[in-house]
Amino acid sequence: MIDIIISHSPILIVICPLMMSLIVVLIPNNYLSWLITLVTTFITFLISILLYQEVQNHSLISYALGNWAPPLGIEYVIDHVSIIPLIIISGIGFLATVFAYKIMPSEIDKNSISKTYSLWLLAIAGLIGLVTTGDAFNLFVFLEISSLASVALVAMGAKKDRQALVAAYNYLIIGAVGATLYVIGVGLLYAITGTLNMADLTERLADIKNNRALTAGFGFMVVGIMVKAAIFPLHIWLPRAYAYAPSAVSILLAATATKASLYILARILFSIFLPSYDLINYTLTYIILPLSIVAMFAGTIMAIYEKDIKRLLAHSSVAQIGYITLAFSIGTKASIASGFIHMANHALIKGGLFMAITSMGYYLQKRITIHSLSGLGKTMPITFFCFVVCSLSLAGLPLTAGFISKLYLIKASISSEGLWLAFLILFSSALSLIYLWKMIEALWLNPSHNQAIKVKESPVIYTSLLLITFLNIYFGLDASLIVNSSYNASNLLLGISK
Amino acid sequence: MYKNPILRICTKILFAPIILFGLYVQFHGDFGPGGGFQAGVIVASAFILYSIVFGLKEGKKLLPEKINLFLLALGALIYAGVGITSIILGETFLSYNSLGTNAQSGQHIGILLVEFGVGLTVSNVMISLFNSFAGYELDKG
Amino acid sequence: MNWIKGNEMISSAMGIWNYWIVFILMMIGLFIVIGRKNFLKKIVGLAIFQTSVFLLYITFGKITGGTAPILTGSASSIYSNPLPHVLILTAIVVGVATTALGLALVVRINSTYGSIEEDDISAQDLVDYHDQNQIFEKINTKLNK
Amino acid sequence: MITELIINAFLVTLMMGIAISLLKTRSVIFTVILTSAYSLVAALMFITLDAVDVAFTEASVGAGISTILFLAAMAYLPKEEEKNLNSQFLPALSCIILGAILIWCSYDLPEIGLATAPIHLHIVPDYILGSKNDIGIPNVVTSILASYRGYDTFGETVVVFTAGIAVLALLKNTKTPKYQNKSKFKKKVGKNV
Repeated sequence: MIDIIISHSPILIVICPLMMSLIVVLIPNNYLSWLITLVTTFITFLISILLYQEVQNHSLISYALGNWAPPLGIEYVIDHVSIIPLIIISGIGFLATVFAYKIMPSEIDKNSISKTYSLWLLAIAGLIGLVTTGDAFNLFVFLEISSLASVALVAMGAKKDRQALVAAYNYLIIGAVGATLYVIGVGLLYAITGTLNMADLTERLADIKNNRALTAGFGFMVVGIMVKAAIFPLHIWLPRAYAYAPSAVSILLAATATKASLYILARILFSIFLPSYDLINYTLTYIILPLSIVAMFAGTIMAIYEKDIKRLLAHSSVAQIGYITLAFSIGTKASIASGFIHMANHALIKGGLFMAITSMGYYLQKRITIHSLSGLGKTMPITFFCFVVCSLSLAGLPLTAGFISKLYLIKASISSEGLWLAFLILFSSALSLIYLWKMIEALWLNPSHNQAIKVKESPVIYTSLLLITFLNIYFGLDASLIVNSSYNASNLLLGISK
Repeated sequence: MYKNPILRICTKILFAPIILFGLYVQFHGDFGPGGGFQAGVIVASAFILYSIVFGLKEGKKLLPEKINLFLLALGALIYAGVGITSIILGETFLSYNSLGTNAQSGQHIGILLVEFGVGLTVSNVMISLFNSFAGYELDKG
Repeated sequence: MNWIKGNEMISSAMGIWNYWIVFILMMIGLFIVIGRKNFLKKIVGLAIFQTSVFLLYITFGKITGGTAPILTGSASSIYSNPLPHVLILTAIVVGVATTALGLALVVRINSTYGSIEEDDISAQDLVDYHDQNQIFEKINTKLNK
Repeated sequence: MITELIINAFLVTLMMGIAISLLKTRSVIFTVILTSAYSLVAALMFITLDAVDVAFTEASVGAGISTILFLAAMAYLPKEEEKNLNSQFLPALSCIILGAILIWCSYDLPEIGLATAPIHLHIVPDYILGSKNDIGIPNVVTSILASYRGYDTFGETVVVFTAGIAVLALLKNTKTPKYQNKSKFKKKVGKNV
């Protein structure tokens, strides 16, 4: 039995949440649907750990679906690169489901909770399918599954605030245009190479030199994925979508949705189009590098002036995505590894921050803004402690996970681009201290509005919060797990050239 | 609900042939144009025509929401079930060679089952889409 | 690559004018999505944009003198490429699913905002935003007293 | 050969006409009818391009179901679209630039109908042979759809399922704060700005 699971694990990790989402819809009892979602995400997380072991032994697992050899049929490819977002998505998915037990009923009306959990599982399954697939068109199908499910989840926030509907609408239209641009890119590449399998595409692209359709196809694919990964100029949908989504949903989306698209961007830039080297070099240095520098500063400055906490964290997500794309755009082995490191750490940091804010919002039963936060630090010590640790990790202070990713990023940028880039990175993370201090000061120093609320923090909520904070600290002290797997990934990606 | 008898009688007469044509398209997918998606839409159009002419309540009586939701999930489950059985029979996901006595009959069975699952899901999704849009005004909070 | 040139120089656009028509249709669809302010019109523009992309895929698959990819038993017949047809079958239903979700959102927006024009909706959101700020100003002044 | 060219040219001009008149109209009913007409003419175009399965799907799903959904949604929406006040220059410019990039890249695309284009040489012969011997089904499109790339169709079914569940969750028993701010917001703020 076990070896069936092991040998079929690349497909089981996608099928398990997909099939359970079909079953969860039919269950009328709300508690039972949450329980099944919890068990499913836990099994998915176990399979992803199993896959991690598999990848360590033989570095590439290829699973031909339908028993047809890869160029004919669809192929699932799990290697050092795709295992990192895979573990992030299933891990954070499990933690967010544990956290969502009390939060979901307070935000979504009773009789659509089982549908919400079904959409929740579909979003996780779509993201995992996005990461594991090795076929360019199958990637579009799973991109659609995850984005339709995320749009519906964001729109469920309309019970609290009607702006969730407009945010979901913008998310849908911009996402659909991005996905269609990606399809045009795949179509152009298919027209000149004749194949859809990514590995096959790389081989056949190698012997096509300065073909205009290749450049245009590359451009369309990258822009389509940049829309989905909310990279700077195309990130307009992200702040409102994460701000007005139900709080449990914004935890899941903030920590996982953009990571899958960033992985796809790395896959396109460094594995599919690696042969056309000058095209990649040009895009990286003249398009993605400046954009990510602007993203770092624009996201942080917008966050400083923001009053609504969830939108503030969404803007800071845009800045952190800027760090990841900056790491990719430097293009050396060390920098791509630091990109993957920050991808993992940012999921932990943003997941922790959103969880802390959500638990405060749950007790206040109000929209969390700077003003409504004042004085909560004293009444909710555990949540405040976790919030402080996660914000220190965001700013990148020592002994936290954020410090590790900033350290490797600065080391990589010094070794290749020189001091000016390292200075910019340090300056922008110093800027991010401003809005973090603004929140902590409001939490701790300001007098609280109504001393009346005696808040008894229920263990169900703060267990996963403590767990994610502990992970933040643990990976700050001993980051060997993340660093090694990121270096394996960047070696695999850039193994040939640099 | 149209009182006009001509419409009501024509719908009653037309209902069965549309479903029959839908099933023809469903199982004729191997030899000519057709398959799960088109058949599901045709079958759904029969139910939608019925609930347009006889009113949403009658349409809900014809196909209650509970059963509609169940069939919705059942179609996709049939598709996933075919995949899981091919895993249990030792091949990779969604490979039909081992389903039948020999490879070719296995492919035939697999394709027929899979197309039936797609037809079931697509038809029930289209019916539930129409019912949610048409019934939105009634139960708006 | 000799296959691009075909039998006569490609500079004569004879062989690819069909692409240009499809590209123009695509850009009209995209323009409706970006240019128009009505939320329903944006969804119509998206549908046009996606249908034109499907047309592009199918023009890739066409072989002059080829028939539909249904095997007729005779070895000599040329079949058009069936793979783009499979991809487009999937993409059409994805397009309809996106349209259905977009329409559901537009209906909900209309019932809560009273209109589906981008300007009216952002104006109402702005008014919401200021109301919220006034409430907090009042709380702060009460607190500082 | 000539008749095919004439039919093709007629259908293409018809689609162009529909697309441009869609730009012009402001009445919602006319827009919906034009959209379904566009899908139907696209289905006819697919037939001339030998894509019979796709034409069937586009006619039934594209022209059929989405028109029903548009009509059902239209019942709740205002019948007239607003006059567009702000300038259309920037969207038009970006679309023209994108169109120019596409036309620029079309020079390197294989000629239309060229039998030696790469997509006809790489995996398609194996599909046609395999569909005859391994699967034994005359309709190659169905054999690829269900067996060779069966996982795509499974993802496809799940996309349809997601849309069904999402619309059910959105439109069923929905209670949202109707007019959140009781402020003196005038209905047509855009008009007298």
